[in-house]
Amino acid sequence: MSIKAIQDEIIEEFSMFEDWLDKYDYLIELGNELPEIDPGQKSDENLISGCQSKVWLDAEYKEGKVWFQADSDAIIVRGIVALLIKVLNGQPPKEIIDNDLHFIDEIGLKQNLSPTRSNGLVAMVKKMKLYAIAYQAKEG
Amino acid sequence: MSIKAIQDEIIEEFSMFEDWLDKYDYLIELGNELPEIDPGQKSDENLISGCQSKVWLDAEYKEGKVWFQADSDAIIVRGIVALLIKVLNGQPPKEIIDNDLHFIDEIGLKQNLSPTRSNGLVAMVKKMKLYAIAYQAKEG
Amino acid sequence: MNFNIEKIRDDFPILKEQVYGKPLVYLDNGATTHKPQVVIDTVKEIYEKQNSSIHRGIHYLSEKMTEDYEEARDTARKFINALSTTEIIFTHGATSAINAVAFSFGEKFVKEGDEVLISEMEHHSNIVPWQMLCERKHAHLKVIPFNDNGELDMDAYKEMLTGKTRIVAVNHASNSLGTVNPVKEITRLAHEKNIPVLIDGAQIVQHGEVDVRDIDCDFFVFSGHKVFGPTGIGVLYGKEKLLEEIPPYQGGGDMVDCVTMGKTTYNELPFKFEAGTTNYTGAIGLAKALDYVSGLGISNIVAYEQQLTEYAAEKLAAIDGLKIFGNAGKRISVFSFHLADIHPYDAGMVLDKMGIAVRTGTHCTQPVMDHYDISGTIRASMVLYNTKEEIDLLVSALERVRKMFSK
Amino acid sequence: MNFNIEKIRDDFPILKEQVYGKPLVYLDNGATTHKPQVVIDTVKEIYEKQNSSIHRGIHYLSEKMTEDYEEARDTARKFINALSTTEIIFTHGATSAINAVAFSFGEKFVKEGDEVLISEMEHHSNIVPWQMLCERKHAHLKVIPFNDNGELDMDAYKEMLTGKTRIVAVNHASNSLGTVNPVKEITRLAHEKNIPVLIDGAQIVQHGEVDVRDIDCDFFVFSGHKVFGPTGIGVLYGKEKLLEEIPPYQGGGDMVDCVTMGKTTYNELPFKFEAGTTNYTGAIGLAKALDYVSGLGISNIVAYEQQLTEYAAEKLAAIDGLKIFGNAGKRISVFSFHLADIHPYDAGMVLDKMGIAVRTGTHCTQPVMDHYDISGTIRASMVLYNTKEEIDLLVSALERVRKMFSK
Ligand SMILES: Cc1ncc(COP(=O)(O)O)c(C=O)c1O
Ligand SMILES: Cc1ncc(COP(=O)(O)O)c(C=O)c1O
Repeated sequence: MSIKAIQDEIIEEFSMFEDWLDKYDYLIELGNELPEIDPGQKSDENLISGCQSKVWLDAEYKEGKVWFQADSDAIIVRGIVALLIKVLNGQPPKEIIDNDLHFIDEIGLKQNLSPTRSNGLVAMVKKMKLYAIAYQAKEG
Repeated sequence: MSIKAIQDEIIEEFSMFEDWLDKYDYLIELGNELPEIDPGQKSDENLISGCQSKVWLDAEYKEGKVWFQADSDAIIVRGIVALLIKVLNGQPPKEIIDNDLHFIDEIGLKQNLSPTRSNGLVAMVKKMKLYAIAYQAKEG
Repeated sequence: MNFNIEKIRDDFPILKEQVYGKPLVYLDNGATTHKPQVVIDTVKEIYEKQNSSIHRGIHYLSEKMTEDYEEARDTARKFINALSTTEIIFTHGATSAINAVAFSFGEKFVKEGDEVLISEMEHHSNIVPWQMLCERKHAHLKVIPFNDNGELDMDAYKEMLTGKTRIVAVNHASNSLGTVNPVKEITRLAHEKNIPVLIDGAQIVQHGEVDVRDIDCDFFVFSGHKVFGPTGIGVLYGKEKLLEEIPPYQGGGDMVDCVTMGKTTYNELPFKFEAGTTNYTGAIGLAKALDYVSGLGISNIVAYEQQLTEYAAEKLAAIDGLKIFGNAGKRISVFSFHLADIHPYDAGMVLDKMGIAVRTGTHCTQPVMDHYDISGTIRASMVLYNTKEEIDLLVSALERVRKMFSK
Repeated sequence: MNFNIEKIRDDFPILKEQVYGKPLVYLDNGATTHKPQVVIDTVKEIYEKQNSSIHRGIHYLSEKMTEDYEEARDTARKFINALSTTEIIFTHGATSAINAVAFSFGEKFVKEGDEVLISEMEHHSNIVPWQMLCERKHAHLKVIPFNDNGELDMDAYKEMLTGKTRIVAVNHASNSLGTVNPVKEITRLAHEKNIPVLIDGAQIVQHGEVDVRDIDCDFFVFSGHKVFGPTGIGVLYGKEKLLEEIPPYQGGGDMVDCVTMGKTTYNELPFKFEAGTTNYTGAIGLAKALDYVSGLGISNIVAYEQQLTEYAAEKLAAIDGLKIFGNAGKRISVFSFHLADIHPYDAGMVLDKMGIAVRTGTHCTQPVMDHYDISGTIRASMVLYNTKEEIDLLVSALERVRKMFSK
């Protein structure tokens, strides 16, 4: 599925929630379901430190596609991380670079990705794009 | 005449002015009439420097009474200086120390004696009192 | 007790706001407090009717503004019971006041090898300026520890006061632990060794009586916005003798008496420390806020808040899995806690959607977090306009949060 | 020209005030400007509806305030055409911005024997911070002279740029002479020798277009209250590379990333330079003021003020015995003058009682007074809401003053 199609799916999913707490219930569920990453991957190198919460991000490049693994110490952040991975995983670098992640705005999570929130998410999205740029450069 | 009586006289005089400009006309007149002090008395020692205007003050103690001589580079300030001298000149130190100069307030010149005006007048009044205190101390 | 809470809440327009369609329950007063209508109207009226640059102006508006500004200084003086208005300097907040002292006092009195003494429970604003000073002067920063209840270790303190200590800087009340420190005793002990003391009063002025002459501290700072005043204004109190001795902090208009390219002489106190056009609107607004507080009666406020604090302590402690950090004998109405093993950020985000405004994170007191080896807390902080009902709302919201995350 | 002056005056409530029963003629805009209703209402609304401490807050009000604050930063960026919001630091005014640069740049780049270059027509706020720096670092302050018209001596300037010069700091427009300096050329010449340049824009932003990228200056500062904004707020622009290189100025909350007692790491730009709770109300009010100015159209303002300036210059010059100090080819609407041999303070006091607000004295530019060997001037300073009628009122009042003192 294209990045756009996955985003549309998520937006549709979220449109069903009647209230904020239902959304958060769902994000908590997603957060709980997200597989924990290897303790070894929770390295300083992979750490994106925010004042409010921590995020770890690792990436792999296989057969022209990027695969992310990520984690956070806060469940709701994990839930958002899960969504980001769902949208970007298994996509070619070019797609990751070119698409903007409008779903974040549309499902009402924009605040969580504001640069002043300091929860690690903005930096994580930036780093995801950087990985894609690096992999694309490798291809030449 | 007592300090109080002279002040009352000045207050009465000023109550006749219908408007501010008349008051200033009168102050200018007083300023022009005030005898200039000796160039020699315009010493650094006698200088009370304000940012807006300069004031010079000298004092003498004769037969139990204090005599002031003062000057300023601004005419209206000179006018006010003339009033202050009129009130305090030839008075015994104790009188100068004990009386407050309520006439300033009542004739509407309070602003001119605000510490932030920086025209030298507040410092001059303070110095006049200090002279009185010093002379009184000398008497024992 | 003479404390009409309904009427008081009416004085603060923002308390009627809703967030996400729910009534606002504002428990983030440790960060900033709201403004009574009288403060808001004062600021508005200044801009509409008399705005003008103060000092040295000779025209009507400038006179009037200057008078009001200097009167505001006197109001601040009275509020903390300083001796003279020459000891009251308007700054931009507690942070800029502490920076001013760290620089000016440091320039004059701190040399290589000297020591500056702060505590483990300071706000970053009372840590970093001293770190910067110590780095510049090759001096050492020493830290008074606190015990797990959040109380300063006074024995350790006594031992840390040495011949090398140049200044002691501690808060009156901690913004993350709620502890009220024995500032009078702290000052007395330092003075025995002729060491001056700065008290960071950012978290005390909104809660109770402050008497700088009783404390006998050498410097005292607070922020206007935390005591129901406007933003961008604060107060630095300093004993006249010390303020005379130390050099000015910033250079600019109004703080100089006479400037030539060769030599500049500084204006007298307090102007020497007020460089540039000051925030006169802020100062006058702050004075209105202080008048408002005095008008309610400090003892009434203290009594009311004590009830509130006790109620909150009891109710919070009763929540299953809730752990409070900071249980000092004397405290303000500020509570830092964990709820089971829920990440504070998670809890805070959900509370927000329920209309409850708390703060999460380190509260600019990282060393406090390090003490307990935690990354942050949830913090609820109350002032005179908060109610028991709001605490009940917080408690039931926390119960709900706990359930959401235990699934 | 599309400039409805009546409508504009209507936007500024204070202009309807009377003093001593006479309509206010406010010609002290060089000291501070008045605020349009939209700015006043913005400040009021923030306090009534959304006040909350910014950054790191997770609740609704804090989010909203943070967003508005960061948007205000972007408005300021656009107003001076900076590249990025990381280059826009909110300060408390021009003075605090200059002090920040003098300290932080000075700590990093100024050593014993180095030179700092300012001009003879600087405001005390752009003199004293550099004097303090030079004293601390044992560096030398060098001064670019101006000629009797009030124009900088560019030949002297070129010669004063030496291998020892570390920074050049000059104003864009002089607050006492009205001169508009060739800042682009000044910057170009300094850059030829790799010397950074600070431009004090306190007297330019309210009068016309500012483009920091066109000037190519390294630092640019201005005060909010002089450009129709609230008190207690200002802007420091700095090129990102330089801001990254120099240490922070003040320590405190928000400007740090991580604090331990041993080592503190600083937050990224622009937060590194914004210690403590910022004046967010001021910043957002300032953004409204900048929007207001942009809305009128900079070119409209420039055209209108040019007419006003020419009119004032002509009318003032026609007064018997009036001498203007500062007759530069390029000028703003600021006039310093003497009337016969009347002491400026005398004249100012009488003008005040006629309802005319001017400033008298040195205008915080003592070296300018020393240049002409005078102790002060009368200064009338106009902005976009002043009118030819007001200039006529000033002129006839001056005629009257002359008569009063010639008796
Ligand atoms: C104890 C303490 N000190 C200092 C400060 C700094 O105050 P401001 O940010 O208003 O300068 C705060 C505010 O958070 C505080 O709580
Ligand atoms: C040229 C110039 N620079 C700096 C300043 C200082 O501005 P502020 O007092 O707002 O900090 C002024 C204000 O008078 C000025 O005119």
